[in-house]
Amino acid sequence: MKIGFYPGCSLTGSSREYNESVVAIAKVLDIELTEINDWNCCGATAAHSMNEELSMSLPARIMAMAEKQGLTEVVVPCAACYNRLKVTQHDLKDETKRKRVSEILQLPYDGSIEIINVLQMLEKYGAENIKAKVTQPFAHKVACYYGCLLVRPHSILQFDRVEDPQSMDELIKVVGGTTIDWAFKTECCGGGFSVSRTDLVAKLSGNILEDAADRGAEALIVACPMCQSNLDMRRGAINKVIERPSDIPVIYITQAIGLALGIDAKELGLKRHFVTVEL
Amino acid sequence: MEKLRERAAAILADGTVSLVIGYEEGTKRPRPLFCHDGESARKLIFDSRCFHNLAVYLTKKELVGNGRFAVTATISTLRSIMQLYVENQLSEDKLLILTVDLSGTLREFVTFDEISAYVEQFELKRSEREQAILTRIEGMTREERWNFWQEEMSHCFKCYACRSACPLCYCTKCVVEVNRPQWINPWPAPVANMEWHINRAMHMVGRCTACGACGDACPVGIPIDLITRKMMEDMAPEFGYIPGLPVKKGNALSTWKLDDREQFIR
Amino acid sequence: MSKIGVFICHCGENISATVDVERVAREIGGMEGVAHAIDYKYMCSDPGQTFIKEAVKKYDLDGVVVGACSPRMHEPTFRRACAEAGLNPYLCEMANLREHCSWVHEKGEETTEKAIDLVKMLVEKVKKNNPLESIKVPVTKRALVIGGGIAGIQASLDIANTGHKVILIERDPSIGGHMSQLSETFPTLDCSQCILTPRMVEVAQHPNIKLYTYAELESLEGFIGNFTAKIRLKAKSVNYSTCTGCGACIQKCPVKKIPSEFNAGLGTRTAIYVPFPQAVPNKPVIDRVNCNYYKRGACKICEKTCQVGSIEWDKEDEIISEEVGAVVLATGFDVKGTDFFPEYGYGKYKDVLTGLQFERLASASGPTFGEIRRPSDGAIPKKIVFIACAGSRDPAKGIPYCSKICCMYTAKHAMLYQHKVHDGESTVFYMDIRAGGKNYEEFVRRAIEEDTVNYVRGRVARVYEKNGKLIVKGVDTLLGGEQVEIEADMVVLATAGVANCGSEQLAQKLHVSYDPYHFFAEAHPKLKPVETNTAGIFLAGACQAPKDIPETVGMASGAAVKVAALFSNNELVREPIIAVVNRLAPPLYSTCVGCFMCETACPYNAIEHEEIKARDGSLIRTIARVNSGLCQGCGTCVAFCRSKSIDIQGYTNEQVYAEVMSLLND
Amino acid sequence: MSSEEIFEPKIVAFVCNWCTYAGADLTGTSRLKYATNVKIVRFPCTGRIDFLLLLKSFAQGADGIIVSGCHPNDCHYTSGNFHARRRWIAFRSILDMMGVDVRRVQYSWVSAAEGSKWADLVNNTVADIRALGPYTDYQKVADYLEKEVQDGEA
Amino acid sequence: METKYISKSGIEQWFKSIVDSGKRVYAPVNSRDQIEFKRVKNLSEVADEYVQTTQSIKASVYPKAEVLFSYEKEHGKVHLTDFNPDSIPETVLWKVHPCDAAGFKPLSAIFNWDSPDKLHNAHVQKTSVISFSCAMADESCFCTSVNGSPGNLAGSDIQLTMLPDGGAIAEIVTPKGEALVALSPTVFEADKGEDKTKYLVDLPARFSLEEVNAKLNKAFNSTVWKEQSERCIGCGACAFVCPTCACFDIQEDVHGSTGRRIRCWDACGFGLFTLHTSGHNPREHQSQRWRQRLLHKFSYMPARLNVVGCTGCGRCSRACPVDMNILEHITSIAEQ
Repeated sequence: MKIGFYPGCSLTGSSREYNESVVAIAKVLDIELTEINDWNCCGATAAHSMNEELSMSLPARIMAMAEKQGLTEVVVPCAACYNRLKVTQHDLKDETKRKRVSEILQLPYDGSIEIINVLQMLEKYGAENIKAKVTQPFAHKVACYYGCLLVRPHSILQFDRVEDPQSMDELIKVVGGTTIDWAFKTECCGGGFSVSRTDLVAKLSGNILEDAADRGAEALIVACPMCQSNLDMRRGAINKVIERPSDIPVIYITQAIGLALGIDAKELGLKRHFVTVEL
Repeated sequence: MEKLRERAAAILADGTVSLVIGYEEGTKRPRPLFCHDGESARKLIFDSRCFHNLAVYLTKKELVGNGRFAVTATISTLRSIMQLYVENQLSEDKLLILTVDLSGTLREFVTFDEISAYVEQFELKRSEREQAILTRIEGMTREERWNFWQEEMSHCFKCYACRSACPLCYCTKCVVEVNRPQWINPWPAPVANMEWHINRAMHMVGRCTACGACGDACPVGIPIDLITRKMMEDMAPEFGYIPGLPVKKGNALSTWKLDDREQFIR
Repeated sequence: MSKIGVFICHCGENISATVDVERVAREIGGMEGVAHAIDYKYMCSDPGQTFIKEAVKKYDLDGVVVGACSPRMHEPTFRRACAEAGLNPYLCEMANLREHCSWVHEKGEETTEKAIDLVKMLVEKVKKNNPLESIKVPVTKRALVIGGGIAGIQASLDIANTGHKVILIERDPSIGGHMSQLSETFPTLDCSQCILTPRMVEVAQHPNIKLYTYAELESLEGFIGNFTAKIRLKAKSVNYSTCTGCGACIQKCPVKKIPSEFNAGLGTRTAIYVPFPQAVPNKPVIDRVNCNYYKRGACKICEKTCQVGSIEWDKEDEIISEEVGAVVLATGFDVKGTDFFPEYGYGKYKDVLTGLQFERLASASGPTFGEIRRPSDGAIPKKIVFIACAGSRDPAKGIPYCSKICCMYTAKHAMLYQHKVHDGESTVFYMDIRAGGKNYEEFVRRAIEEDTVNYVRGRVARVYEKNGKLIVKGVDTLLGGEQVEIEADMVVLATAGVANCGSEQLAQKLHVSYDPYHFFAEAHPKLKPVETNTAGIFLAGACQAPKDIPETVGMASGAAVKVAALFSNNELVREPIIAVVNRLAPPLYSTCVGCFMCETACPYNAIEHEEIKARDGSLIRTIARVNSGLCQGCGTCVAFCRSKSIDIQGYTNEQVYAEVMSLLND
Repeated sequence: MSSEEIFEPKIVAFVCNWCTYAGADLTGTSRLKYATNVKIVRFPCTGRIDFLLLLKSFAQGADGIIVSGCHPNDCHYTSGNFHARRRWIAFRSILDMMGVDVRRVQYSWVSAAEGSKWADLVNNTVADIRALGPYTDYQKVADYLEKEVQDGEA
Repeated sequence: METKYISKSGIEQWFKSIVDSGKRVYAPVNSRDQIEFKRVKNLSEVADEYVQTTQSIKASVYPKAEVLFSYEKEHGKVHLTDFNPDSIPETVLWKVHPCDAAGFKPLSAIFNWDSPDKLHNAHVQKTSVISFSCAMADESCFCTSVNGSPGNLAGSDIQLTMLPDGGAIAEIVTPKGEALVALSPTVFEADKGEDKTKYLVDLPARFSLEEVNAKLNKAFNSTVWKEQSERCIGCGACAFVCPTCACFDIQEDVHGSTGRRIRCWDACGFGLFTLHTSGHNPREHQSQRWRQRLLHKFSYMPARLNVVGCTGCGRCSRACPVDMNILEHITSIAEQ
């Protein structure tokens, strides 16, 4: 399996472990990742609230570069980047907008590239194929947490059941884990306020953590750097506002799968988390 | 080929069929042959040079009569036969198909399902000639295309070889022969010629199997087959039909989808 | 040469104010084939029509063009006038000089010239017009009513009472429909079954009504006044002519845990069953999917129990054919299940119910005999939350329309709950309260004010279970958007009313159109609410859109009157604007080559196969023929026919060609 | 620019009886004004409109054409407009291949309730065709016969 | 008749003088991979090496479509404008093959068999033919079997036979030819006594017209027509490329109150050609139409118009989509 790869800024900064684990499992699964040349920031969280043309041009440039490179399918692990690229693709179906953006970029853009997230990539790779490579089943009871950006807006992303997504749960089951049925799968972690209103983050993330812990989850599984950092890095603050402080770790789906594939915890970046991972 | 001759002679001899339509050597290239007996079946050939779409004869009652007949069919011919079948022009009990597959083996088909299953294996691709001219046309501005076709159309003298060679032009009275009203002027002139060819392309929507017989037949070398070819390529994905593998009921223009394209509609 | 008469109307000053009508008449008078051209103040008036009639006779006209208002306005008027003067009415055409010219342009040269062009166009058309005869078709005075809910019951009774025969088919084992499931009805709170069951019995006993339960429409062919319905009588496995309905078999049936459809899944039933005690007919059927004998080949306990030997194991579905002249569609609606709502638990929480399930809980004939108890543990819920607009008015859910009845029944539910659980606490989350109807608003006020139901204006984002409670997270928009969290014992969703399953396929069988939500489409939203676009097929009740009982009954009676009006004619007269396939002398017979692509293009199944045979009976050719009863005259086939073998009367190729050519001639 | 210099395009409109014709009636009853260039030919349904009529219109000297009928799902005959829509998709593709100026055919859905849309459609189309100028390309060759006889372009 | 020599440069000069005289000059031109007669201004446009043009030069004297007259109707009266012979410009056909030039006679014979055809005759009168004898032929050519030859002078006003030095033998056949010579008299030098036949392609006769004629006279009810025509698809390609086929149709071109009556090419191979309004068709089957084509050329025309209706140009065989080879078919009849 060959596929284009757009890491985005988070994966080269605060969420290096996400990048490391994606790369590590790709290696074991024989997925050839081709990074987009000279990629740029997708503009997420800020651009689209400030300047529409900018918010479309940034992701469009990424996709135009990928087109230029001859890629047809690109995996975008970061949920925010994934969301921005997909939304831009949708917006640029409008011919006027597409023309304008091509003009700004001075690059041809035809919007033909398929943008997928990590879960979709693994689904495409095939549950059976993953199962075949599992060496140490991930025998844990976990809570799969999807957050907002991966599934919303459903009309554009068309990914999974919007209120009760299942794809991550399925993957965990494939590698030997069990998942809890809980109510906070797509509740907001407070992502947008992660710098400005840390108190809100603590409260919102706290609700999520508390419900997962109450239902016996050993860990939270995520596929979004924003969620991961809120639930992990802000744990101190979170534990101050919730009734029963919790020390359950927050790990990426790629890390969980990596463990099942027998990849070393360090190689998966599991040592980089704030909340110690002992799984 | 020998097998084909033997088989043709045999089915003629035992009365399975009263006629085998095939190919024989012609002046320069192979040409259609009508075998009524084992004697003439010896002249039969079948190779890659056989380009005529013999399906054109299958709807001519004066030729095929009321009995059963056989035809040696190329892939193009088979595609046309499938379309004719969907259009209620052929029936299985009257027709026997002989063909030689890529490995040189003689194949026989009786049912349309068999033909369909066989045709399915062959992809329809642009030939080099088609590719070259279409690339040229596709690279033109609209004005250039207009001038290109006007020049081409000025050569058309309405001999209707395109119509006569097309297996799907089987109407007993063609629209150009309708004179109340006289939709298309019967004399050759660029606009009347173009109207005829646009009309022909419209009548081929969802039906043309891109066999190229019309283009081959044109004595003045107008690439008319590319009009239908291009239309077919544009429309096939849009309306989801595969030339030569028609759906059993309806065609591209007699059916519709709720979400058909309509950006051009204000 | 033609002798056309042209009559230009001033329409008072409506036309003459901007169009030089004298000039129009003068110039048209000079046209080839125009024998007479005049202008007059009011062509549609009595003297105006007299001018036309006299001219037809005096000049022996063979065509008339009236340049006046829109043909949609006065075409029938002038055609009638022509007919009275002895000219075939279809040789009269109108040029639209008012709506399409004088009213939309300023006074001036161009406006007059356009008027001249428009009249010229119709003169050229009328030269090509042919005299046509109206089409007469006989009427079979028997109606088919599909669906035995309150709509079908009412329509059947009304038609039957006008003295016409009715065939009523119902796909379930009993008629009654949703209304039989309801507890009490708003706004009077009278018992639903008490008012419905007498009508059900009346249907069963009416001499003019033939009732087929456990039956579905297989196909409908034909056209208004002349339909042939094929009806599938599903095998009941019980011989109704001998069965006494004693019920012994039901009591002995060992398969007892089948969720009861009548109780919306809250109760159970047996494999041989009568849906509910008041069913009509009150005789059982065997549910072959769940019956031990059909599943495993052994059991037959019911057979042993049956004193009269009514069990018929090998009975097969039977297809019968009925000739009918009209059809009333009364197939009703369905409600979305709780599994439609992922945010409300995807149907996995037992105590999240639909409104219909709550009806069963509140019904004295229901699984709890009218006591409100939780399905999970049988406890009486102390806190209950009703969520209105569950799915409705939510484009994201694909249901942007209002289901119309939920506001009222939710108020009723809350009221019933308060009446039954005195210490209970009920909350209704709503978007708007739509209580348009006689005594409806008063009813809702009563729920809020007298029965102290807590109405919260806001949506519920999520319901989830925690520690045996249902956590309802919503918002109160009237309190400044404050978030509300309620720990409830039971949640009732007023789920959206949707088209009944199979309605799309049924519509296709009947060739009636349907809206994007698969509700059947009425012919006109205002003026033809019970007609469909297919003549002779009428609508009653919630199969057209969600509606409440009085509306449904009203509509059913409306449909019944339409049927009765149709049946008051011995034959029908239709405009002859239909397609025809040309026929020629032998050896051509027709230019039609029988490709039958028109057959697939026709929206009305009006294309038939006609075999042309020689004298010895041998088949020469098969060509298309238009069934003049089915053809509605759209002309799609005409534009589609490659050899121009099919043409449409009134808009023939020659006519439209002449129009276009004349318009563009200088 | 003096009034003589303004090009007045000849435009013919093919409309269905139930939606656009009625819509244009409503334009009239609403007394909305529009250009006189457009003349309406009435058809029972857009499904009835033969593509040859469009070709003949150009050959006969039309500079532009309007084709209009009921919105999707509104067709009086259930599906005539859907058939028409497909026909126009194919027709446009063929015309474009032949180098015919497809901008000169304006397709539209105008319902019986859209009187003002009809006025706008006419005015916009007239403006568009006016900007494109007379369709001399087509008209020139349409009268080829004269030319052939004169020049003997055999 | 006079024979002269004209040099290469002489040809160029003469050609220029013809163009400069204002006459329209038509010559074979290589365009779109085909050789076709087109109006030319310069000698360089004229095609060189080729056996045959796709179409014959017939259209110069029998246009594909021609207005017989036009009219205008007004208040019940008709104003008629008849065909004006003066509207036809002087035309010179350059580099016509002898088989095309020979076609003028049968064509004129048909158009004038009962009453003179004003239009055709006007065209013929205004047209001068400069033929080039043939140095090349292919397997479809058979002029020598139908009273023709590569150096046949019938129908030509002047014939040139090209010589290796680029000059040509010029045979001035008619007064029209002399008039063309007069445009540039000095370039015509005295005949050098070259033997013309040396420069003609050798094309042995393939059948005897007399034999064919005799066979055809008895062949009306023969099965040969059906056998030969089975593969014929009934198009008009053969007729339209033929230098002598003269089937036409009369059509009306009406625009409101004005109209034109038009004569345009038609073909006896079309089923519609003989279809009656009643639906009856005297030539219902393709075999009958094929028979008509051959009998007309080889039997009816010789008998009635005293001219063979075929010049052996071979165009119909080349143009036929299904290889209906006229030479093959005629030979086989002759050999029967």
